[in-house]
Amino acid sequence: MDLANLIDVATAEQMRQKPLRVNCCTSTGCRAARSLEVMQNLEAAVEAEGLTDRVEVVGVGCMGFCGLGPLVQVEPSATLYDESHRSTALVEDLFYEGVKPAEATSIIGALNGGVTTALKGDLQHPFFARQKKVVREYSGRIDPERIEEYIAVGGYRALYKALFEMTPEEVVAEITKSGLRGRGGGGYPTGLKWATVAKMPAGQKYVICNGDEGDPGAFMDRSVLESDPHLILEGMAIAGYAVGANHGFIYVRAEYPLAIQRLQKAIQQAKKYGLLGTQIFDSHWDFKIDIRIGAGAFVCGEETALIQSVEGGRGNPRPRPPYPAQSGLWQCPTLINNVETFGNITPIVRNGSDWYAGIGTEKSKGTKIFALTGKIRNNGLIEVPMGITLREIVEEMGGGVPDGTVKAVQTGGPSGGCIPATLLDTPVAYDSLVEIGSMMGSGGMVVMDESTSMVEVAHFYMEFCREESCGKCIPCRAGTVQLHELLTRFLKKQATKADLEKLESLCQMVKETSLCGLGMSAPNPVLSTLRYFHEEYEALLQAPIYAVPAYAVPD
Amino acid sequence: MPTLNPQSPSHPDLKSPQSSKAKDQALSDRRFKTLDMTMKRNQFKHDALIEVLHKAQESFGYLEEEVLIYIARGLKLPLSRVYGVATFYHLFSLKPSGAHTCIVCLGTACYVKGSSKVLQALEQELGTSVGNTSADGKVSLLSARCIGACGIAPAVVFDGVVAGKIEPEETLKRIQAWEAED
Amino acid sequence: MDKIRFATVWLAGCSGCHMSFLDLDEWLIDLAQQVDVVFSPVGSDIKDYPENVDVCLVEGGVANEDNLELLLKVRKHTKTLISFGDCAVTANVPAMRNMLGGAEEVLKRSYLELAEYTPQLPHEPGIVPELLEQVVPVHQVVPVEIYMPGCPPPADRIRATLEPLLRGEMPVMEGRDMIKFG
Amino acid sequence: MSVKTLEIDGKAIAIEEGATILQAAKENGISIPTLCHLDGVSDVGACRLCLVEMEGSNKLLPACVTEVAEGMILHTKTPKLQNYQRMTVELLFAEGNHVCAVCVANGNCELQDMAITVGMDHSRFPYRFPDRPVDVSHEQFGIDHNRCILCTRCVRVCDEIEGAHVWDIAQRGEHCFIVSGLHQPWGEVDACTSCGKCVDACPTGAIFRKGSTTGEKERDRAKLEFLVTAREKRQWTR
Repeated sequence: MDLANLIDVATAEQMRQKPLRVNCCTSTGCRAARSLEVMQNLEAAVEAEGLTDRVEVVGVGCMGFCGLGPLVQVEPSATLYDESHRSTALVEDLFYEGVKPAEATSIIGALNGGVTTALKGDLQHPFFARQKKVVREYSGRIDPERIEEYIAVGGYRALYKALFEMTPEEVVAEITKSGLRGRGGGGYPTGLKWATVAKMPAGQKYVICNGDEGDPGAFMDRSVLESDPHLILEGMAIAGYAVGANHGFIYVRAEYPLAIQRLQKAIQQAKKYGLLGTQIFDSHWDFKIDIRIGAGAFVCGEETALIQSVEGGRGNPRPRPPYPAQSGLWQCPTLINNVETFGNITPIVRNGSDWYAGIGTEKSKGTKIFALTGKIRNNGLIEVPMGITLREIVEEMGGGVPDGTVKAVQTGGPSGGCIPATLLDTPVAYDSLVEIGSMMGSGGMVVMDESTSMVEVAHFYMEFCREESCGKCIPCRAGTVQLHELLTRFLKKQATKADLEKLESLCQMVKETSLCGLGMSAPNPVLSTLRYFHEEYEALLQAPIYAVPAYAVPD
Repeated sequence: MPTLNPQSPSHPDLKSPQSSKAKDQALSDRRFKTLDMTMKRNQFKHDALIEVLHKAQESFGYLEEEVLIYIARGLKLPLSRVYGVATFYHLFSLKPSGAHTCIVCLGTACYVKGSSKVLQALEQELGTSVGNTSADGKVSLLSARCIGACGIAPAVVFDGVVAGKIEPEETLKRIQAWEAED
Repeated sequence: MDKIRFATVWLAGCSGCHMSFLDLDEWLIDLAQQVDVVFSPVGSDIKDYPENVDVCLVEGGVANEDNLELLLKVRKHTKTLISFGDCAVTANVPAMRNMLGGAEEVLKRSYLELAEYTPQLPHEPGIVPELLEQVVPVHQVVPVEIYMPGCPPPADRIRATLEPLLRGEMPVMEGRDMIKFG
Repeated sequence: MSVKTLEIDGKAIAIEEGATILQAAKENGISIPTLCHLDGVSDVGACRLCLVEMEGSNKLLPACVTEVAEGMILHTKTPKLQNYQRMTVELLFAEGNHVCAVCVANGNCELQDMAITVGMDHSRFPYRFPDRPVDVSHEQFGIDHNRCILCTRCVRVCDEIEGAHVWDIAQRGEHCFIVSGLHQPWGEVDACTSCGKCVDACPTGAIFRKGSTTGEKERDRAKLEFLVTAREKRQWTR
């Protein structure tokens, strides 16, 4: 395969595609709402209406509006893909949500002048209109199980560009210039990480894609892997070229069977086309990718634990330094980035770092995908430019709380914090969220209303950390247990003022002394609720049952 | 006031390894051949342990002792290491599971939308607690730390199929259908 | 100046701490000159814990309703409460029953399972105090001013703790001589 | 080999590159508390007792696994560290069933000593009273999980010095325990050579020689170091 072949594949695919595509979401969320039946009915209807020459039904990845699945969208095919066509009234109008299998037929009928009973969605709604899609550009618009569709929209062109038009140093420099920071939560500058691995002496190096999305309430990575797996493979290959690695691993949670299946398929297809494996693009450069399947351990999202797990061991983190970039998988220099981070690589290489750096704020560039869930009207996945305020996300895009008001927004899951409604004007950026006691996190955003007890929320997350602690270091293993028990005392109204002080000091201790990120951040949900909702803790205090005489040393 | 200490950590009883009477029979079992193939494909490397355990769990339904010993020998790993890894991860089970499995998602979004009520109803119906199997061996009740279906919370997985926005009543109906089976 | 009102109390413990206290030998005579012993199983015959006590040594964990009632009374009427010995500080050996579970499991184990003749559960309300669910250290029930570990605390440690108090100073509880458990 | 200069607790120190902060402190008579560290086996940085403060950094550094660097200014005895050390030891006492009065290691126990070092006169955290077993199936030794602090020294000596890998950690979080073989009785684990190194390595009374009663446990720690030197440097000096 060379560039000409790649373009041939793209052209052939564009020619193959019918003018109109009826995209039906086949991701986990919509599947649970019977989208596969919807899709079957759509296909049958195309046949029945005699539209097979003009219309094709495509099983696509996630469109984002998961709360109202199954979702169906009708749009012109890639041959007609340019901005002038995309703004036609046809496309805007033909987006359907909550489609019942029985309604599918009428959607096709409507293309033939009939009337459909399916619920029309509004693509001009802020939920869609306020998004800026970089990573999710083709999510929900291409068939994730066919590499040709990915190639038809420009796929693997960035890898070609990197391999033949750029040196590895230039690729690293481009990523550095883009200002991209790790999307797994910590926000470490991606370019700096790449440079560290690239600078290590040549020899065996590895690239690992961290798809162990364990934050309860987050499903960005699942969606990206299910919707556009090649985007991640291409990003990893570019990374491999840039840092001098020729072996990559994708570590995916076993809880995501569809993502695993689609990745396997994608890797096979890419190998078949010579885009992965040996002699990529007929060059002398090899890069292979293997999938590693997790087995249910949140701590494996921590990079050193993940490495242990890839090596087939218990997912126990180890102290850093040495960082994986210096000594990682089998003691070799290893680049570990999160799924969403790799998802940004291809667009950056394709469009240039200046384009990318133009999105977002000064210190947080680009976009971030959030899983907007909880007590909110519109829930689903959104990709927004950095710097957007929480209020815009929650109230405008999310449509606020149904029958109530927002009390708090939780970001960062068990490692993050609860942001009170009064701080909703905070812009979404790495530093601004840390300042108010939360964090960007991997992208979970859970909205809570007035009926939610914040102590209960803190208790919920502490129970999570207690159960997910690997048990290696004492503060996390035993500290989370004591913190959880203390919070239980509050909920049972058995806590005393001394318990409140103990809670605070133990949180501080666990945060500062734990070995890895899980323990260090486990107290955050408690600390942030103590900071903003202190009165809820005080309201649960119990009056002492004994009277203590004034303490005195006898005289 | 002194109260009973909840949730003191469990510590399973020691078990002597079974005599190898079942071994010959086991070796002819096709499922062991599957394990052989998986190990071979991974060149019997130590790092294949988790993958082989996945395969074993899939073929046998759970990781019985004989299987763990077989894997340890195949990969030339210490028994304690295999046991350590098998018990570290939630998805591996050393106990046989029921004919059906029901996994309640306890992720944040599901929690906020009332998944604990679903779980309570299930525990009551099945007369067992999470992580265990009903007395008749029909249903294993499990919980998950977010299955990534937050958009349709609360979610429950019935025998591998995700059901979203589910109410306790609907959940019970499905379970009762299983229980009514022969 | 009034004499210091001094008491010692014996909860769930083996009385070894009190024996160790008696090991103070002739210093006891010095002590007797400086304090009024207002309540003590080894130094006074008063049955009710009096009011307005300055210093009290509390031996033993809190295991039953009687212990609890007495301790609450002690706390109410005592200025400086000393948790005296490992049972008071950690619940120690009496608390080894906690590992069996709650009070019921303990009673069943002791009076039914291990009984050689006429197994029966003791139940004499008002005569035999009811067991608490768990044995807990003193400070888990009431605030404590000074902790004096040891099983038993050696006589020297007791003296080194009391002497400063007699002078109106707080003892420094540090180092192997003062705080070694066991 | 180049030499690094640094300062620990106000004392100027020079030591060869690659040494850990713990080694540097020890060589200069500065004591830093440790529980999971054991001379002769690898370090895991798990007990967090050896954390030190470094000027110019808000992260606490584990002395056992952090290499010295030029110009470091370290503090090992700040009130914050002392507070955290005490809490750590309290957490350990509350987590297991450490009844010193009836323990084979009473008077010869690193956990008991550590409580004194950090000034723990009581635990502020409620005791958990877990239900843990005792395995005395081995003909010479026993393991009492009630007294185990999961320092994993036994796992490491058995794997790294004896090479038998009888022990490992099972389960996770608060449910972790030291497992022999496939969770078999210790006495039935073929791999065990009955060398007794785990008894010598154990900081508490968790692994002991059968027949020893309260306060009778003794350990020959020097033997472990002797074996390591013999094996690695081919020097048999004792």
